Amino acid sequence: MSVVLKTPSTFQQYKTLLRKDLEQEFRTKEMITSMGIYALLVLVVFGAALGQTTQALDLLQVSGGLLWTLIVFTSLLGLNRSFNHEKEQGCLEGILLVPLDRSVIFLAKATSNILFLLAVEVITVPLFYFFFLTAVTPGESFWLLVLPLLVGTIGMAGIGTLLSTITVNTRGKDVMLAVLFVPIIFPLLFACASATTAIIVGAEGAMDVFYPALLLAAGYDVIMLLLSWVLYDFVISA
Amino acid sequence: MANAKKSHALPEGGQWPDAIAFWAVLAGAVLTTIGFLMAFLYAGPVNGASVDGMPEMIGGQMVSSKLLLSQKIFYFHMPVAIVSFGALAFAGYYSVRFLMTKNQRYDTCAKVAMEISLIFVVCTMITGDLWTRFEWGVWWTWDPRLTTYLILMLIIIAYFVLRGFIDEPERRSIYSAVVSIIALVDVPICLMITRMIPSSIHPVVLREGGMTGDMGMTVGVCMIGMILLGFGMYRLRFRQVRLAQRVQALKDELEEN
Amino acid sequence: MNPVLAEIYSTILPSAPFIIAAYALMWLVLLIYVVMVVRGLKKTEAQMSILEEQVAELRAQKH
Amino acid sequence: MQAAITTKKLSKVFGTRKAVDNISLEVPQGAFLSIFGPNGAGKTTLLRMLSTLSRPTSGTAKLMGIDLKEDADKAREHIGLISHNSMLYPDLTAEQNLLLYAQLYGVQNPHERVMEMLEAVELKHRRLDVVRTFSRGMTQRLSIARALINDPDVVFLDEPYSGLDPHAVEIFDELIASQREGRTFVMVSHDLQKGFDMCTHALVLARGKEVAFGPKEEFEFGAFSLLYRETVGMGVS
Repeated sequence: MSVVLKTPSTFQQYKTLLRKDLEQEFRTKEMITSMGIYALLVLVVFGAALGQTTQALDLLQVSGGLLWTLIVFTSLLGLNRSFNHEKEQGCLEGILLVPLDRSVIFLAKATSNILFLLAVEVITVPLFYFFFLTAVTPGESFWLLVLPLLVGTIGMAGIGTLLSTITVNTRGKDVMLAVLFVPIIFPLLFACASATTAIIVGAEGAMDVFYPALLLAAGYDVIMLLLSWVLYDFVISA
Repeated sequence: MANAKKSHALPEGGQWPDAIAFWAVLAGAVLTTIGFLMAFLYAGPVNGASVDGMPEMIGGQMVSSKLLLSQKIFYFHMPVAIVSFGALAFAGYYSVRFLMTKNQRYDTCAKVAMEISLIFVVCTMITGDLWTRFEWGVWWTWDPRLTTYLILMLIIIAYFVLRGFIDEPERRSIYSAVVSIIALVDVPICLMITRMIPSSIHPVVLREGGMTGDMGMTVGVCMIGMILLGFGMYRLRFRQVRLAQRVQALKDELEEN
Repeated sequence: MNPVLAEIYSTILPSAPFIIAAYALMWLVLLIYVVMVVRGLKKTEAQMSILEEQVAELRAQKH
Repeated sequence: MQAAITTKKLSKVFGTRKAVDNISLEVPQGAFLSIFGPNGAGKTTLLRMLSTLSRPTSGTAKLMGIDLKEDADKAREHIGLISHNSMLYPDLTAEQNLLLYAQLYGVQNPHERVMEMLEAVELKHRRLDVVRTFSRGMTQRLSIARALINDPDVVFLDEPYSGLDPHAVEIFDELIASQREGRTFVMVSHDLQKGFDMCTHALVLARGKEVAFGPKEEFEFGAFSLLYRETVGMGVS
């Protein structure tokens, strides 16, 4: 009956925790549906907002910003709900009782948030193109916008995970997350939006805006994710 | 500094820094007023756009461009901005100390430092915005410096909103320490990113060319004045908060037995 | 005041209100803050003295 | 034989309030310690500190000889916690939940162990059902299986009976009895009678301070409940 314990490697812990999140999502599909529908609704709001502008407004210039507005608010919704399962039955304490490095919890939860956000983006970005960019002709290499999308999503979901861990047990939690998230994520948002707009417009100087912006966004990701990794142990066991 | 030998140390105010807090505020006030006067009387005006026509002889110098008064705001704008960053750095330092030692005293230091940073950021925004209003004729442009201070102000406001939303002292101080460290890392990145991405819409007007001797002197005086003022206000506020905590602790003690 | 000289000084007058507003507002913000802190200090010191009286009473009752 | 739990001057301070105040006690291995006291006496805070869920402000605590401040992770291998919330993922099946914890603890051949525990709590037939569909009694039994998945030496029970009907309580007691040998139990409960019956050692807390501690033989139940009434009186005044 006696049980032999062999402390698993960090990577195994990471895989187990990630599989738990993914299994839960496959069963309930709660995160993806709610974020997907929410993104669709934001698109509809954009449509209403820009409907009356006829041709006066050059959609090319604006669409980069619109796309990132959509992503910020969708990720805010997703991040707010990312800890629901943990809080519901006190499972977070169950995980904290396990002898593992707390930052692995951060890595696993950040990865699952990134994957959910990317899954939603795979649906909504083509829809965004369909709704807004078919009327105008974007620059020929506009498909490169996948790069800022990827860098931006990793950054937002990563730092967002740390912030949602903080706000999950404060009162007024969804307002609190937005209040913290938007100013802190501003540099990444600014860099990605500039890169995306530059690439969509495709004007002649686009490339020497696109690459520095992308590089800076990646730099932001690295610094902030490392910082979140270091600070996570304090936050989760507070 | 705090002697924790007592079984449960009551929160107490600072020791030697408090004595000089009052003098610091005084010295700061005096120096800033001197700086104010120097800005207008001593420092030479800065040349604005060049004037088409013959240069004129004014005060022993050949002047060939518009003389700018608006540049005078700079003498207070730059020191105030530096102090707000300095206060943020202090808050970050105390937050790290708090996370290492979990001593509530450092949490109070960080909170007060953040307050000072907020006050000075508000001042920076006022002076910066008015300068923009005159210089570029618009109330707001997404100019790198102004956006960075806006983000700094928003993060500090978020810091205080977060503090307001949590009641448990221990959890509140841990979360605020983490947010303040993130702010300390995030704001310089924001300054860098907004400045380095060539925003196609609006060329960044960088006018702070070389500073002549007298201008440097004025900025120096204002700078020292502002730092002293900031430090003095910090100590004053810190003493007030600690005293309030001490009163509260005494009340609890009295209720108990 | 020949036209060139006039132009040299042309920005002084219109910019004056902004300069004054900048310095005045900033000075005001700093002043309000210091006043609030000092008033808070006075209030807390008053509470402290009340507490000291209460402690004195308690001690008196004990003996 | 090394003591299961030893604490010296263990304290926990929230702001200025001393939730737990200089508790020093020693619990031998295999004992069943019941902790009594009014609300706010610090029972749960003490339990959370001993189970490494919160860090003590001062004092030392050793579990199976491992210092909780220095080496909390090593101590966690020997700990199981059963509380009124089940710590199970409602949208995962019973088997997935146990497998998750088994793998996190690094149990060798986890599937075998999971089946073994499911059998022990008689939930093997429901292993593919989602925990959300379980009754309160079944969830509590699965929670026992989760807490014992890593074969802990010390099991903490934080008011495990809340919300259980008499029949579920009976099954719960049987399960605890069956898993009793070689393990130390620490229970926080408001049920004076039940707590006293099951325990070998009793600890009474009031306002964070230790009022009485010792093996059950030292207390005769009548005197004990009288002592408890006084402490409750003192605690709540």
